[in-house]
Amino acid sequence: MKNKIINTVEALLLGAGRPMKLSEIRSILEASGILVELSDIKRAINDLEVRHSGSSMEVVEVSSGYRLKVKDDFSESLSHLWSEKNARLSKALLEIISIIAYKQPVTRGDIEEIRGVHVSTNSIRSLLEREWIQVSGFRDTPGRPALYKTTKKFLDDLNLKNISMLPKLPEVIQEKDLYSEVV
Amino acid sequence: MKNKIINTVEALLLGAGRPMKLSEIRSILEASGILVELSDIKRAINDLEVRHSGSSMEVVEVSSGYRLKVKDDFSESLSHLWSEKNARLSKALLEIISIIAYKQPVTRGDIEEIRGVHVSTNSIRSLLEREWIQVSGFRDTPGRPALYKTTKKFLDDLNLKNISMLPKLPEVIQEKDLYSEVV
Amino acid sequence: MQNIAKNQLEIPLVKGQPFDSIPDDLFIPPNALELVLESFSGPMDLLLYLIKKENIDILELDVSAITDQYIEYIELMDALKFELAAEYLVMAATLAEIKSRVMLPITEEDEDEEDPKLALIARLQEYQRYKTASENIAMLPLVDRDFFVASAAAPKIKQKEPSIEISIKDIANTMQEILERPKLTNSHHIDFEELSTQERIQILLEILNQREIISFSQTLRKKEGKKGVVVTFLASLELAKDGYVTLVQNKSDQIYLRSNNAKGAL
Repeated sequence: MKNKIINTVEALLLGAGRPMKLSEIRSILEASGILVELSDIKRAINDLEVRHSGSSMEVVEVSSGYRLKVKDDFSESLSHLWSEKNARLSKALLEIISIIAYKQPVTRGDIEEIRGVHVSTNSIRSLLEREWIQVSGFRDTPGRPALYKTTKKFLDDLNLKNISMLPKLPEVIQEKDLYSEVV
Repeated sequence: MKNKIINTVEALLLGAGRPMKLSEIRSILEASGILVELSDIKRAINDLEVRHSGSSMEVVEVSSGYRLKVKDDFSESLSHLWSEKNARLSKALLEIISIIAYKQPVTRGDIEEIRGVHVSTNSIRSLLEREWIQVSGFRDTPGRPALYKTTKKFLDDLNLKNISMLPKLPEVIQEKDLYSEVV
Repeated sequence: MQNIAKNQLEIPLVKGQPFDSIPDDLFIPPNALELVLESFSGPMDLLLYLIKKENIDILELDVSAITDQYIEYIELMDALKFELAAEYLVMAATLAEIKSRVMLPITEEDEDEEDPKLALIARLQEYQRYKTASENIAMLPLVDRDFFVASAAAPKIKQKEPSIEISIKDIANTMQEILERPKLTNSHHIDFEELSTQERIQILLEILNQREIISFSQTLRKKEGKKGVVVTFLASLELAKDGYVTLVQNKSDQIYLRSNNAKGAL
């Protein structure tokens, strides 16, 4: 029985290919006729960790739940498989997502004010497409501009559990300039 | 060393989301600095079968190579995973499959260029998983990116006899085709 | 005055020449230059780069020196036909304004206003925080680049095969829509073939020969659009730099060109 739970949890994580919450796993197990507590699932996940200690995969907890990932030791081999300028983020896109992450919710105008340059529709589309940001509402000013905030997927994709795990936003620098090198 | 080969093969199968030929696995291992014979890889796959005899997954051989799949025992649980999911294709996925259908064979980079936004590995995996697309070869450019084309199953699901039966795109638009524009 | 101007223009001015040589203060090897210019994410980024290059603190910003360097860079970007966002010119105007203020005696009226230099420093500091944060975020592991998700094929599900609604129409309509989409990633390269800065300098000088002051917008020709604005602006900066005109900006945001030579010449 115990092994069945572990294997079913493993099967779900492998089949889903995305993070799953304990509660979501429980309700699927329930629908398959396996009645368990959340703590049983947590234990099954711990057992999976042990099972895979010598294999190429590992269980990690991220913002949207638990998922199976390939251990970092094998990233290099996999990057050969998914060659091509993989997931390269432009400097502009990184600045935009950072402003959204630390100041959310923000409008496009807010971002433009900080960066001093126009934020292209394509940049916003690109972040929406990645499901890194979503519209959280509209500001009650003329034009009712959309307010953007980051999503759980953004944190998942950076392998983070919650937004507070992002590096701290630097304070205003009064001392010697810490601006890092271009290129 | 032997365990490293087994784990790297496992990692590739877990990360690829599609069947892989022994020769492809070998060339990726080679690129990662692991020189092996095809027979070593075949042996690693046998070892993987043993490793997973008690787990929820298994290695299967299909016409286009070897792949890791969830054992049939868990199909019921997995069906609950899908039924929760929307049966409708996301807009991004629809765009990607449309581009592949009209422009095949294409690399992920080609699709990104036409759409102007990032194409996630997950989207490609999901179409491979659905067996609507398959790898038809590799482009002879740095990184040797995979070329994707649609499958017979895709035609069946669309009720088409062959791909040339897709409606023609208007001429004017063909001219605006982004392929012709070299950036 | 016109003669002086014409003589000046006939002399092969460094600024008037297309930038076939690299300004002295650029330490970047020429082949890396394009890469560097392309890597600026905006005028703030360029400005921070220049400040860093001088190895000075933002708080000790020397506007005069930075303004000249900044203008050299945007002229260089322009000459290399980089997409020159309008904001780069706005920043040039801001810098020019601050520079001109530094040279003017402070009146009581000015004291009430917000000091544009302090405002710029505050903006730079704020921008730098997010820029640094974005560099930190760039260092985090990223899915599909630094790590990969593990998945396995699902077993065939007999009775509950998920039916996916898809039709030929969907495919055709989607493709058409994608192709009709404006190519937003394509940058607008500003083409200067028909509009030369050199020529525009002459036109501006001629205008200023007739009248002492003119608003920037009045010097523009509608049909030339954005390109015209850029060329005229560069020409104005050129003239300001060589001391022929003073750029004045009042509270209405309108920039004025005032001839420096008019009075002396008459």
